[in-house]
Amino acid sequence: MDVTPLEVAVVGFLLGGVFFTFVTAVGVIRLPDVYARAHTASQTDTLGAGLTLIAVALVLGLETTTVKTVLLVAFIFVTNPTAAHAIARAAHEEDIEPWREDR
Amino acid sequence: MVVPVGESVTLRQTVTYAVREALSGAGEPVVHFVAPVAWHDIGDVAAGVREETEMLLERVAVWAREDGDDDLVVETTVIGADTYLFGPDDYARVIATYADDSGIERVVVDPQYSPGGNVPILRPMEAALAERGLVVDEAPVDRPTRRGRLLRRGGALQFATLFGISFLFYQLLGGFAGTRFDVATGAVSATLVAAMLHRVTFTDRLGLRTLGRRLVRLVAYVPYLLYEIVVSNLRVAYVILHPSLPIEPRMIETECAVWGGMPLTLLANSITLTPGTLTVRVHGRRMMVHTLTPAAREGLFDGALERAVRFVFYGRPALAVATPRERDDARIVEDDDGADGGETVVSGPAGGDA
Amino acid sequence: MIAPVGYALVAFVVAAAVATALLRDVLAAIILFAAYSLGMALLYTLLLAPDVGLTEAVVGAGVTTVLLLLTIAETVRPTDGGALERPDPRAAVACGALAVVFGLTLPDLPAVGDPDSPVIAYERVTGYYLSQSYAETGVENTVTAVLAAYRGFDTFGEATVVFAAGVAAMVVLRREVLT
Amino acid sequence: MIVEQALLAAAAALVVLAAAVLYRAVRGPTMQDRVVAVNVLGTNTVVILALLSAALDVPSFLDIALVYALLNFLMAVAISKFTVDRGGVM
Repeated sequence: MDVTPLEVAVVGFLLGGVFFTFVTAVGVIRLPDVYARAHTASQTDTLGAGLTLIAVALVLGLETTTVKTVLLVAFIFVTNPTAAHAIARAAHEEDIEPWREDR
Repeated sequence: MVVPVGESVTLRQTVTYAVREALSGAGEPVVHFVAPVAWHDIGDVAAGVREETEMLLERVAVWAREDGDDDLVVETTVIGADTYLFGPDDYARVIATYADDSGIERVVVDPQYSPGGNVPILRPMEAALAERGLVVDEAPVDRPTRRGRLLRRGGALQFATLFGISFLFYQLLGGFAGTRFDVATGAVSATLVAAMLHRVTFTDRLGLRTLGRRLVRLVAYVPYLLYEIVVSNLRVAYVILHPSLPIEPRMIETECAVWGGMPLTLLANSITLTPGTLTVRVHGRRMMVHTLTPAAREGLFDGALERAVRFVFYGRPALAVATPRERDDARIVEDDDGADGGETVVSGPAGGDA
Repeated sequence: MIAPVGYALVAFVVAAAVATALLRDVLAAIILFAAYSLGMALLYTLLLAPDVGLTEAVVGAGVTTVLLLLTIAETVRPTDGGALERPDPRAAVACGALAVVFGLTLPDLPAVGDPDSPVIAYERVTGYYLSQSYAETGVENTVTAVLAAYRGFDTFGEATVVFAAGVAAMVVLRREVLT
Repeated sequence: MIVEQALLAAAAALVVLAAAVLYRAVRGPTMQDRVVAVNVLGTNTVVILALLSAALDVPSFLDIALVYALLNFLMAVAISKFTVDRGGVM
């Protein structure tokens, strides 16, 4: 079976994206407090989504719809950290103490 | 006449203009320079504000005597010290009260001085002054004001920009079909959006050239940010997947060396995007950042992101500012359990609208 | 290959729905309901009904969430007891039985794109609308033609109901603000 | 062909991961934890939609994905505003 370089790239990006989303899920479940969980929600998840969307853009090729994918990536990169900040700030305003490994 | 003064780049020119007007007018040449002082008695936040204001008034008086002749009478006063100044309206109120008490009807304002914030939703101080029956005279200063005034008043450029963005977005969703229906509905929607929001969307008064330069530098910034994101993401992934979960979370407080809404937003979001650090609160320039690992903390103390954001907004010269570590501006919040939740953030009267 | 995605989605939606029903804290239930709506919207989209999916996302995850949040802002959340509701056994049995009965009817539904499904098999009705709707109504989209022309009065009535509900909500809210 | 398989497999994996994240949404313990979980779920939904769009070759799914992305952000901000002081913000 022949595999083109494009297909290799797509599968690579997909694997990367799924890996980071996996890390996100593990982090959200495993980390000890809200702040730490918000880290994964804003960061690893953003990268995971970014990589997967790049794969999608590669599949779609050069079309106007691809612009939407790029827009989607840009949008996620702006809104995800903002949302995480809003959540973390809400937690801080509720006086939720950050978890410490020595307490 | 009354001249409200405050820190502004065109203050010197305003003083010159006011003095000239006072001398050329009929009657005794008197200029009252008043400096509204805000929040000077609220804890540590504004302890030095009163002294600073008085020094500013002294400086203004010296300038005025430089420009005027021996007949000129210069009065300087600190006003508003006994009340709570928040928006432009409050400033206008204390200035108008002072003018009434001294029997003055004319106010000369410095167009670059906008106390109480220049948020487009709030009325500018000039409008509030005029409403109180005073003759408001704007000092003709050069500097970027001319173009800025145009933008803030008419908002034509803002309107056009917002219209363009909305219209393009609409066409993009329609797949650039270019049918008459798409163009017409797109134009209507974009007009609605722009009409409602063009005063809100852009708060900075910018020239096209500054905007262009910033955009170019922003484009240069993005790859750097992406690189940082990928590298530190791998590090955090290692930490999360490690069986013993080796994290040492700490809250960090840092006074960052960037100014203004957009730069702070970009910095806060960049900090959140680079793994291991998460902006929790922003109060003015003071940021609370939650950090997951010691390595992430070190990165924050070295201030690479801060430098990059400064570069985007202020260009190459701004790179030279010292790092947070050298400025001694960053520290780990060590709140002990006792002290009522350990709330260490000093919040200003403006409330937590960071 | 599309099947695993569908099964996983169904499992997700069911889990979210059960959690929504069982959580004691209303706020938590609302948040879970938003998650449920997202899954449901995805499921609709997967079944090639993107318009329904879009509506579900906007109404279910967006509008409903905000309305419910506004509502509980005016009420009290339970603070005692555990995190989960203790369901009434009889109610649980009834729900389970209902789910089983509905589930049994599922296999009889035609598969997506099944050539023997009534919509496609009874050519005369479907075919009539497909071939004649444009000539008779001048509307390009057949679904829109059916909604807005063939059963236009019905749709008009529905729209009136929704409009009246919106106006009523605004009146109530306005009164609330004034008092 | 192999690309389609990969896209669908990735979508399936993401759905499974979403189901796992649901645990955090149910468990809590704080409201903010749940919002974090729902935020992750929303991002996942957007990505899954994009994947399906490419795999099934339905470009219009991308429009829905865009709307979801906007909605997800609004939802996270709205809920986290509400969890503070319960509606005191509005």
